Amino acid sequence: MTPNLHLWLIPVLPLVGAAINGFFGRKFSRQGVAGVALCFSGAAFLKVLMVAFTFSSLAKPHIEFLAPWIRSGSFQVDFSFYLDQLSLVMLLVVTGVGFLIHIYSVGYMWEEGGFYRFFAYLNLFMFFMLTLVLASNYLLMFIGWEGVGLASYLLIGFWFTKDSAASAGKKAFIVNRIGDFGFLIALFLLIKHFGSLNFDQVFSSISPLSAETGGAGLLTAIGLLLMVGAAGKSAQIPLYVWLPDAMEGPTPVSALIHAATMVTAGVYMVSRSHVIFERAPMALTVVAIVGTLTALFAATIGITQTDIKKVLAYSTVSQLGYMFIACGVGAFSAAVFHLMTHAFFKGLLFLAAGSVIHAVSGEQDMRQMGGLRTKIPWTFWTMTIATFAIAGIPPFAGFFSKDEILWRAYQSSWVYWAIGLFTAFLTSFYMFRLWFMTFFGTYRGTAEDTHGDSSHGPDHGHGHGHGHGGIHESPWVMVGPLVVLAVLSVTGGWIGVPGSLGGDNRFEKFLSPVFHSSIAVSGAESHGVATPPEKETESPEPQASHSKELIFTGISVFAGIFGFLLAWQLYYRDPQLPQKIAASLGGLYEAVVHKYYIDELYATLFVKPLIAGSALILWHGIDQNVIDASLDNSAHGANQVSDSARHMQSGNLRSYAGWVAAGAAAVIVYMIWTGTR
Amino acid sequence: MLALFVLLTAVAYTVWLERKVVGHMQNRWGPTRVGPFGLLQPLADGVKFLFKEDLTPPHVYKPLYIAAPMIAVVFALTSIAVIPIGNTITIGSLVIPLQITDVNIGLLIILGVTSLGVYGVALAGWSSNSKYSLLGGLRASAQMISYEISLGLSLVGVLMLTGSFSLRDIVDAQSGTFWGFIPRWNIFYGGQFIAFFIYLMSAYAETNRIPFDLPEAETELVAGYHTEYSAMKFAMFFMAEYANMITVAAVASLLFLGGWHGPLFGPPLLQSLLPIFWFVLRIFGFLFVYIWVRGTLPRFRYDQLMAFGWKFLLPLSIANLVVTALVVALRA
Amino acid sequence: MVPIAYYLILSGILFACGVTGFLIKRNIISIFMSIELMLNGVNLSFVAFAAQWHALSGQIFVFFVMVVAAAEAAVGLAIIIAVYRTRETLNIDQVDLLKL
Amino acid sequence: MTHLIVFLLFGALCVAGAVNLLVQRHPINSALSLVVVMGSLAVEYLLLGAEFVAAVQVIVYAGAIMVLFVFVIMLLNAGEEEHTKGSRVALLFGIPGILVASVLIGWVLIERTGSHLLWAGALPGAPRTIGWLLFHNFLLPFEVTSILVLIAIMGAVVLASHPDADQGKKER
Repeated sequence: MTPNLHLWLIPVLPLVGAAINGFFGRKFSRQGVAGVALCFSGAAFLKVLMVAFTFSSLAKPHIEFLAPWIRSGSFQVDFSFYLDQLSLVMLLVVTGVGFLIHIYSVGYMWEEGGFYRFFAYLNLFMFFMLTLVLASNYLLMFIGWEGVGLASYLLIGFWFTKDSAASAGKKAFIVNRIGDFGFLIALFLLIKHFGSLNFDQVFSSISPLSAETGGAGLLTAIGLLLMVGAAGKSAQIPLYVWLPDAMEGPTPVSALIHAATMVTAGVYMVSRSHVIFERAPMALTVVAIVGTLTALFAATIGITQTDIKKVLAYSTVSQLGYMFIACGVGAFSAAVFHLMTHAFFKGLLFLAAGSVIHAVSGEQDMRQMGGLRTKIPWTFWTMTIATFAIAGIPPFAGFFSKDEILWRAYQSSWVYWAIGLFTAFLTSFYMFRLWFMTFFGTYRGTAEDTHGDSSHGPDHGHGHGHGHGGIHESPWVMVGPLVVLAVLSVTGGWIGVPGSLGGDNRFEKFLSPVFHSSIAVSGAESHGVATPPEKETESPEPQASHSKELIFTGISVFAGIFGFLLAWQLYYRDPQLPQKIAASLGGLYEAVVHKYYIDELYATLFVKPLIAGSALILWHGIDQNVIDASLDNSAHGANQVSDSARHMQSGNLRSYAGWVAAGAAAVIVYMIWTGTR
Repeated sequence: MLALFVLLTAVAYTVWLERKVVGHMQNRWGPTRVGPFGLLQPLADGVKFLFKEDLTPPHVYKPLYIAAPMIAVVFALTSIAVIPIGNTITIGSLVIPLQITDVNIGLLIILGVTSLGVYGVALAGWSSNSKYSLLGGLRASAQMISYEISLGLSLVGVLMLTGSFSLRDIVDAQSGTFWGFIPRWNIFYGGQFIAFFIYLMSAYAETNRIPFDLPEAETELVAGYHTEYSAMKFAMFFMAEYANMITVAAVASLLFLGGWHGPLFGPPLLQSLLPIFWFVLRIFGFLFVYIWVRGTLPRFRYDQLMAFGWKFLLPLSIANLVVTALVVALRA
Repeated sequence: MVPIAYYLILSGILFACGVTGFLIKRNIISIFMSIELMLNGVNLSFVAFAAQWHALSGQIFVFFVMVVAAAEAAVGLAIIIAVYRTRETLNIDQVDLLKL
Repeated sequence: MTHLIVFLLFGALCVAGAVNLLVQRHPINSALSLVVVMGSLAVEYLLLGAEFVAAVQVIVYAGAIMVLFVFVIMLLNAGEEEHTKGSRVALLFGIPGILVASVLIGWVLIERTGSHLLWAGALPGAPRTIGWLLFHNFLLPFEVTSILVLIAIMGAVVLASHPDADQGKKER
């Protein structure tokens, strides 16, 4: 019997913190609240570390049963936790980054109202996220899934007094609903056809199945539906619209939820159910295409954004697109790898951006920044590292994972590779654009402009807190996490050095059992778009692939550098040039600035008709004319009937007697009529 | 028919007896003129009643006014029917049962009939549309209902001792003696003298006799329920009252005083006639007590009457019932 | 010997008379007496059935009915007296305060 | 034969009394006709052999309850009942309803019980056996009924007890 690790502690600890802060935090001092939050999230992190140390000695997957939940006939769902390499990686990322961001938030949110509320939500999010990661069945996973949605809703709408924040929260929630809908249907299909939701049972019952080439098969349907859910949670086309708006939330939230952890839940889910996808090539293709499009699309939008957080948001979307490409081409390990590194550097980016915003007192518009390099050196350097990382410049973390993905993509189809490459170039371009605009040149903003321009500047509400002094470096509680994350974003990639660069890709090997197990069962299948990556790595002639891989690596690096140069040219050498180009591009530029009018499109396509229809049919039609009307009429009818019937009560004893006699006669007639037949 | 005749004469001579005794008690002679010791007085009274003018006052409710006395007298006389005045007489070969009918619930019939007797009084009081009569009728009905309860309960004790409703059986159960000299009467037996006392009181009330003659209290309501009656109708009420007295006396002597049992001697004919003699003797003794009480006691007030009936007699009779039941149960 | 049906029909007639009296009488006391009449009809049928099935329990029920009737008469007449005291009438048609 | 004759005689008396109860407009006449009904019913009971029932019928019903009625009638001095326009409901629904009901009941009774003959004194309800039954098989109902009567007495006293109606209280 494998030892009991008490995995349940990992999610429950943050929950306890959340409960304490949520219920009693109002009474605590800020130190108290921060202490509680940090204690519990840190405790969760330590617990995960302990688990990680004992991990090698575990039989994998290691399933811990906590309590029975649903038992109906053969169908049963338990509160049980599923620990394998994949979930371990996720655990480390979530708790680690989450802990760091907790620390950061203490400094960032110090001046805010609702301090305890913020940390209660944050811990709550940790709880749900960990539940999601540790779940041993789809239902428990779904609980976590919904829970993180709830937490993100709460945190996006943290400054609920602000319309934009509140509506952004609602938007995120509703858009997620759409995805969850698909997810739910997928679950129902699973229940219907495999009679279970536990990963091991489902997978073991799926493994024997052969891949479906057709698009209409059961697994394909399930895969597509799961993909819908993933798209909703991970902000893929067409459901990505909520993520940029989610930047209304406090920056740490953006870092934690909307960059590092929650949005990657979709990737986690897809790669967790890789067994299904590998047997649904059609679904995989869809995943890949969606990922590609999203990556490109978001990147192009990212170029034109001027709000620092929006830029990061779109870059997040496009990075997620990368991960989905990886999933789509069956390189799940690569996806998870990029997920991890992305968690590092994107979290770092956001935190650094937050630090910048902090420094310039709530300003978010990059055009109001510039020349901050010297003012806030720590932030600058960490931000630099992060930028290089995301731009895919070796030897930073992003390079390895992105390169891995591109290589896999090429192996599956050169189209993916080309678009991915172009996206990589765009990414580095807009990241360096941001970098240059923020830190170089001359300062274009007014230091005392604490309120910024309330049109942009979602942190406006908390801007009040920063009325002191001019531009200033953030306190150490904020800088510390930056440094740690910077280190991680430098070194994070080294655990996955591909063979071509003389590494042996330890990360992939570490993860391989997860993604291998299924292949071992269904190793025979060789057709379909999704050629399992492991087969490639174990292909007979590694040298050729290695040399080829090297070339591609070079190309991608060059793309990154090219982006850097372009940005340098446009935003450092000659800052006037962009306007010219924009003017020359004209309508296209406009479209891009306005995010291709996607929001407006959705508004006209779905939102307005929906509201109108609800108002017309549901509200006036059904609610007023049917439900209310039925109630009113029934009450009215009762009133009428009793009004006429009350004359029976004439107070005249003999008329009562008459009624009684008539009734008795009726009863007797009935009895005799029934009795004589 | 014979029994009816005997009863009527008995009634008449009860009246005579009463007048005589009361007269002597009040240092008067009573009736003396008609016949020796006025023995023919009842006859004269009867004739007088027959020939008097029967006047019906106006404003009376005719049908009931006429029906009331008849109801009274009929019920009074029918109750005699089930009373045995002795065992069968055997003269030579022919056997004469000295009882009109012997139903084995004779006592119940007597009670029922006497309870019906109330109607006569009540209706008379009501129908003859005068305040005296109405008050008399009300009092009569209320008082009779009230005392009927304790009357019946006082009898139940005896019934339990001799588990039968048949008067004959009850009487036969009282033959013989205790220790040779005390007659084995119910009154001496199982503490039934309490029951006898209760019975006596209730009987006085039932028959509207002093000290309970509230319904016909001459001094308050002129003559109570028969104020408005005259001649034969009045005579009927009179007869009904005395017939009731005789019935009550007979029941008392049957139930408590050992019926017709007594020393038998002489020739067989005498022996067969002696029980009747003993029985009639007891009845007249009882009637004498009636008259005696009338001569001595004053009248109750109405509320006293009711209080006496409900708060003293009824609990007492119930207690007696319980004790007797215990005695029977222990003896069984 | 009499067919039991005769007794039952007699009891039915009595009962019907009682109900009719209840319906057409206006004097509270008369209505009350009609109720008693109904009870009597029922009693007769009880006794008749008891005789038919040779089960004395029928007669026992008659006793219960009588006792209940007695109690009912006591209470009911007391109520009538109270009503008369307050309303000064025995006409049921004039005692109809309890209405809407 | 005599049995039948007696039955018919007193049955006719019964029905006459009942009808008289209906037609008489003075309560006291109704009461007396009811007494007649009860008396003849007692005779019917005797015919059926239920002597004890008959006796109790006479004593309790005719001798106590009806006296009570008469007493109340006298006490309240109830006069002729005036003809107020009663409820149409009673006449429209009640009478036809009860007629239908009674006809149906009679029909069913004849139909069901058939011509089961009853002899005079068919079931001798001797007081002894009845008492035995009453105190063995029907003990609980007996006690419950006694409690009911107790409550009824108290209720009557409470209801009728009024300074100006002492007799009402003294009844029963």
